[in-house]
Amino acid sequence: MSEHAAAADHGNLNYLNHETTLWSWLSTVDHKRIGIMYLFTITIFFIVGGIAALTMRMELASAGPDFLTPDQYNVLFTLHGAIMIFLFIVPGIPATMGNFLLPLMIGAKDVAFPRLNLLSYYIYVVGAIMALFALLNPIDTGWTFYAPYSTQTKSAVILMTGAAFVLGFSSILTGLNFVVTVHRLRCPGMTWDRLPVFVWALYATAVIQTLATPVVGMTLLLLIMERWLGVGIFDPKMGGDPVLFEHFFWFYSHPVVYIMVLPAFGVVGEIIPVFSRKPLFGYKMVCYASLAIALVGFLVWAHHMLVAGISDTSAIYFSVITFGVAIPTAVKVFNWVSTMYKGSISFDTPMLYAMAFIFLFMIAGTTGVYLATLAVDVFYHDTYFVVAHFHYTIQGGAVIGLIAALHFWFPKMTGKMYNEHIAKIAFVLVFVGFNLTFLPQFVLGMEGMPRRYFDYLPEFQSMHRLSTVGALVNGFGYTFALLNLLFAWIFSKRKASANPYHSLSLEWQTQSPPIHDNFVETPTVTDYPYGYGTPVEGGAH
Amino acid sequence: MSSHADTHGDGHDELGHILPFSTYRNVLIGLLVLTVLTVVVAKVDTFDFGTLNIVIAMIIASIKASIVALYFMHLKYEDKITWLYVFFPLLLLALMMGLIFIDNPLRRDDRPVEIHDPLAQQLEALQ
Amino acid sequence: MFRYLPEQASKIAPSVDWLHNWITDLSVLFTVAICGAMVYFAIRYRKRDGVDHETPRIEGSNFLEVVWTVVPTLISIWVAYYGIVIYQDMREGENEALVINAVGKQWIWEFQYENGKQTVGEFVVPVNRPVKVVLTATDVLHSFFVPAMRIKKDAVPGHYTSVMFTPVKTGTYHTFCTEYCGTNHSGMLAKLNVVSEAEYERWVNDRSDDLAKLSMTPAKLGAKLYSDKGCVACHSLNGTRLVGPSFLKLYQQDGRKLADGSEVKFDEKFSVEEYIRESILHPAAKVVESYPNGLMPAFDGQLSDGELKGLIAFIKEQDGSAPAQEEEPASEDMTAKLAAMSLEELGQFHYESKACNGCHSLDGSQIVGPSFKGLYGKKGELADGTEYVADDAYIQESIWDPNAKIVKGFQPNLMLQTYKDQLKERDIQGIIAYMKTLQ
Amino acid sequence: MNSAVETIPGEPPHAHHWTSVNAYHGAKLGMWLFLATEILLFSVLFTSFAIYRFLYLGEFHSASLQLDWRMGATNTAVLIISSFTAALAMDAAQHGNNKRVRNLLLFTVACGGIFLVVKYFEYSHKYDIGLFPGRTCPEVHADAASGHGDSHHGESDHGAKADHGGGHHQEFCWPTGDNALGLSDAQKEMLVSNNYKMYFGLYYCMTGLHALHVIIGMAVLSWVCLLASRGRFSEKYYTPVELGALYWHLVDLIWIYLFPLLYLVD
Repeated sequence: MSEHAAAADHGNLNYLNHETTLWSWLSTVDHKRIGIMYLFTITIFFIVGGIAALTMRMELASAGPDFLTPDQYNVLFTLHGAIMIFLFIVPGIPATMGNFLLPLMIGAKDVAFPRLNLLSYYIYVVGAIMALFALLNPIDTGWTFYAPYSTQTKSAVILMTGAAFVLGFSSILTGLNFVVTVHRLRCPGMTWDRLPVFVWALYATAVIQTLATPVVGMTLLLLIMERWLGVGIFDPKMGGDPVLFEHFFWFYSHPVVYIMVLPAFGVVGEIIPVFSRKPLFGYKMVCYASLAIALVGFLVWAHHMLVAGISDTSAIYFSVITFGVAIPTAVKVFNWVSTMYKGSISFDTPMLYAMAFIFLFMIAGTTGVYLATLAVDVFYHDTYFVVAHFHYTIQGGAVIGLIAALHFWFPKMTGKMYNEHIAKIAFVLVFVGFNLTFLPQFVLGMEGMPRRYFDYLPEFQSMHRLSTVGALVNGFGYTFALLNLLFAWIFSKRKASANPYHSLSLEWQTQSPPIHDNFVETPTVTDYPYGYGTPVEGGAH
Repeated sequence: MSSHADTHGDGHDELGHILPFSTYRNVLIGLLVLTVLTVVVAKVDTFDFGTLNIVIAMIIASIKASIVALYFMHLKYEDKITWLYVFFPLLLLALMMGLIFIDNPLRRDDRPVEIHDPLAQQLEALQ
Repeated sequence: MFRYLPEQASKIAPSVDWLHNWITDLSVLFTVAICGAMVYFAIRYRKRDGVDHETPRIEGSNFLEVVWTVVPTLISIWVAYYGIVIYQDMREGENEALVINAVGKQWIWEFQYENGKQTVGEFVVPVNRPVKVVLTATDVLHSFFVPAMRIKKDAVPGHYTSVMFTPVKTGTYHTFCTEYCGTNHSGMLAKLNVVSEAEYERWVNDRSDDLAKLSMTPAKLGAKLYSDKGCVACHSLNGTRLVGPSFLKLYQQDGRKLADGSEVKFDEKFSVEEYIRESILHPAAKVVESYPNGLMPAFDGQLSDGELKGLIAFIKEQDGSAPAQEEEPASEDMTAKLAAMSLEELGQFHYESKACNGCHSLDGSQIVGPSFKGLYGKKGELADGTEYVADDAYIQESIWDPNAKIVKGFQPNLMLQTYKDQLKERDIQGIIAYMKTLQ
Repeated sequence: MNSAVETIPGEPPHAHHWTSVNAYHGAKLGMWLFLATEILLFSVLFTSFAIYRFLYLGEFHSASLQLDWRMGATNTAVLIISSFTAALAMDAAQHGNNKRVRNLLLFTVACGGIFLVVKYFEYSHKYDIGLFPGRTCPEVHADAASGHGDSHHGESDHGAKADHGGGHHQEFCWPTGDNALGLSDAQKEMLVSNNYKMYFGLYYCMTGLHALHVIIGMAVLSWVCLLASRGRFSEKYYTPVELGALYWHLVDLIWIYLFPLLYLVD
């Protein structure tokens, strides 16, 4: 237990109410306020992306054109992909919870470069505005912008690729900021093996953000030059190679899925020990697994291209090395479940979401094995099996992780408690809706239905109808959960204590919501943040 | 990856390392000499090594680059983390190039089947 | 796990499915084990009556870490190894394979055989013989996917890729395009017919349609396309207005008033021939006043230059001098041939020659009219809300007098009213028999 | 900005969340990370250049003869000298000599200017003889004007005589609208006859992006030079000079690789 003085309560002066003018929010360099601003902005785009998804599901409910034309459908799935990835889930946990919690968890007053942190928020806002313009003049190339089609189509590709380029900078600067913060701003005693596992996950994510995003930035720039000046690098008529665009695109786009899911691993790694009152099982292995996933994540990108006409040698290499990423993920899951052994488990909403995460990620991980195995991927590539797999990893993983984090740290961020019953009902809706949406899509994939299809053969009809019903339940569940939190923050009168779940982690030792400078005076740390339970002889970590 | 010694403030509390003027001068001379060398190797025909040319040019360029990095940019006196974040991108560059080179050149050389169509001429005329 | 994978129609399919089912069993085992353990721990060690009981500070066990790193690694090696072996088996018998060229272009698959036979949207292969399809594309990325054969490969413009399979079962199999390629990506389907060796030889060497095309003048080719491509369904020859403008005296016009109020003049800068060519390839470009937009499919990329010239020559002929191109008076051998046909063949002949294929599809998808697939005996609702049963009388009435019963969701007076005198009693029976085969 | 950043000449800005020494090392680590992202930005271009040089050795060889290596060599020398003066500027800043820092940085920025001027001459010369990015798509089919460069890599000789119908084989088209840019016949002839594939597409991307980084570097150094002229730096505080110098050295580093790759190799 860090034995610095108990958090002297500053009356009710905290980061939220010590200045309340709009300008104080827009020009703040306080990492907590920037985190909150990110939270509200990305939630707007989560809703926009969700509406696009529901419209598509409505169209797909029955075979044959219903109320959309093929072009409108193509625009919708492009916007759903691009908005959800570039504007919601990539900033997702790192920009909101990461910004808010990283300095608190390592005992610092703020991130390394506070003004750079605000600059990256405003770069994100500029990128978001460009993306909103892309809503008006549609783009129909899919979020992957594959080369020959994206250089030939008449739709406004330059606008959305420009938006993604700008958003990439915001991601790079956030990653850079976090790396320097973790290296230089840890409070006395906070050595690397006393860092919370969420900070390890954020550090691994920041490394990927900083080093992978420039590659897609340049690739999108080349695509814009291709459309504008016709430099011909990806244009087959001029000797270019469209598969080379796929290589550069996936060099970033595979590590980006680890940017999305690693913070969620960190969140689950924080929640399970607190609600099991047990130390995180194999803390060191979980931390090193985060770094291993980040590093191996750079080696495996072309398993998205196993049937794209690449050489057999590279197909075999990428298929084998992809299993190398699956192992650390499996280790993490084993460690989380072992943490619950002999614990004293309470079923608050964050714990429910964390347990749901483990179940959903088991399905996500195991379906990934099908797509990594060469012979089976030849059948499953670009079918609905892939759509279901990546929704299980991104939505079942990162989004459930984000919502779990919002519920777990809600008292710390707002100083209030949300309504537990409504939160649990929303959880059930989300869980049932999500599975009802995407399990039928696994079946569609097995039956061989390709993805991005506006119209399909009648035999796929029943599964699509099920999936549409599930999508509605899922959408309703999310709105229910988010509204519950919003109303609790605005109207709830119940004051939350500084540490309602009796967590040992540093961010819970200061008052909630924390003061502007996070800690009255810089804490010193003597033990790692999972020292729950009474010591047993063989328990040395 | 994580060095336990890398606790807060890691030791040396004064600022950057100060180098004598002579180091800078020697590095400048070295760079100019190497530039001349690389031009000579490329342009004078006696040194034509065929495909080896590009390898030599890259080696010389890498020597120049490392001198600039080590002395002009004081990389020699930086801590381990900075070294790591210099070599990791170079590793990624090598990785990207290497894995694309085991794809593009080794692709299966499929050829379409030769068409022997008795009606070819007439159909061509109609087309 | 339950059987959802398509039928195993290629030699490699059983081994792909064997590995698939092995992975499924392992996945289910691990998921149930881990989630079961989680749920068991959750219930067994739940916080009872609101008070945290004492918990041991177990921080980890190196032995367990080693176990659950080594075990998944071994399983991964095993699965990856078989994945590669089966992948390489797909290329078995490459040197004596039958090679077919396939070109993906926006929204059709074009196949070309060694003897020059070309087909669109359908290709035939002999059973029990390795087939190698060499793929390329002319515009954007496409991907050639035959689920029943468990094969897929992208068609990359500017490069050749190839895919191999050995069909073991005769039949017709779906072929999809699985790499997003634009508006009609979901319509870029093709049919793979696996037939016996003899049947294949007969089909490949049957160049009757090419020969027919050669022996025709452009105008006759145009007339054939006029019915084959379904123009007859919307453009009449005798001036009556159907869905689209009539071809009668179209070529002789000097200008057209357009739907957006503008007027287009035909002169040497923009001749009527260019207008017709553009309206065939991109109908939405110049929609004539008071005619619906968006009904006529764009034939861009579906008609060769020669075919376009033929259609234009055919339309040029409709200057009112020659008698309206009625169905040629049934010459003797024609009626004899029709009489000799079985009812089903007669129905199919009319389906193709009377341009029913222009509006009524066979695979369930809706073009302009209801699909023939599964129509016979179907119960449904009419536009005016009353019920209908598609029995013989209903079909006969709908052919002779289409506007009598309009099905809900379809538009009246689109279908030709002139079938009453072209199709007699026996022809209707033939069409009904043909429909029965389409359940 | 509500974070307390008073600027006393020679004193590091007061930051409430970390000490000035920690701020110095943090800023340098942040800068090195940023240089890592720049290296990765250029790595996409270097990889594209490497793969296409391997595939179209002949075209790249004949195209690189078009470049004037003497201009490239002078540019390299200019950048090396400017890198030297930037390093001296940092050394002067470490000794707190603001005036010397200002002069050296002015010289460095001037060298950057010379580099851009030489670059301008190169670009305009290429423009005159018709080698510029963009598409000219003369109706002339590639076969009639297949490049005279002996492309011994088997891309131009196709197996199938009449391969599958239509524009599938490697038809060369350098399309920027027929005479949108007032192409003279000589320019069109130069473009079509030499099958340069995308050598000049890559050339302009790489040197163009590098020139943009030179401009950014000059802007950064001019701002630092402004601060130095106000005597802002001392032995205890010279971080901006170091960061500006680091960025300039990176720009020089990238040119050290670009020069042999584009100008010399044959």
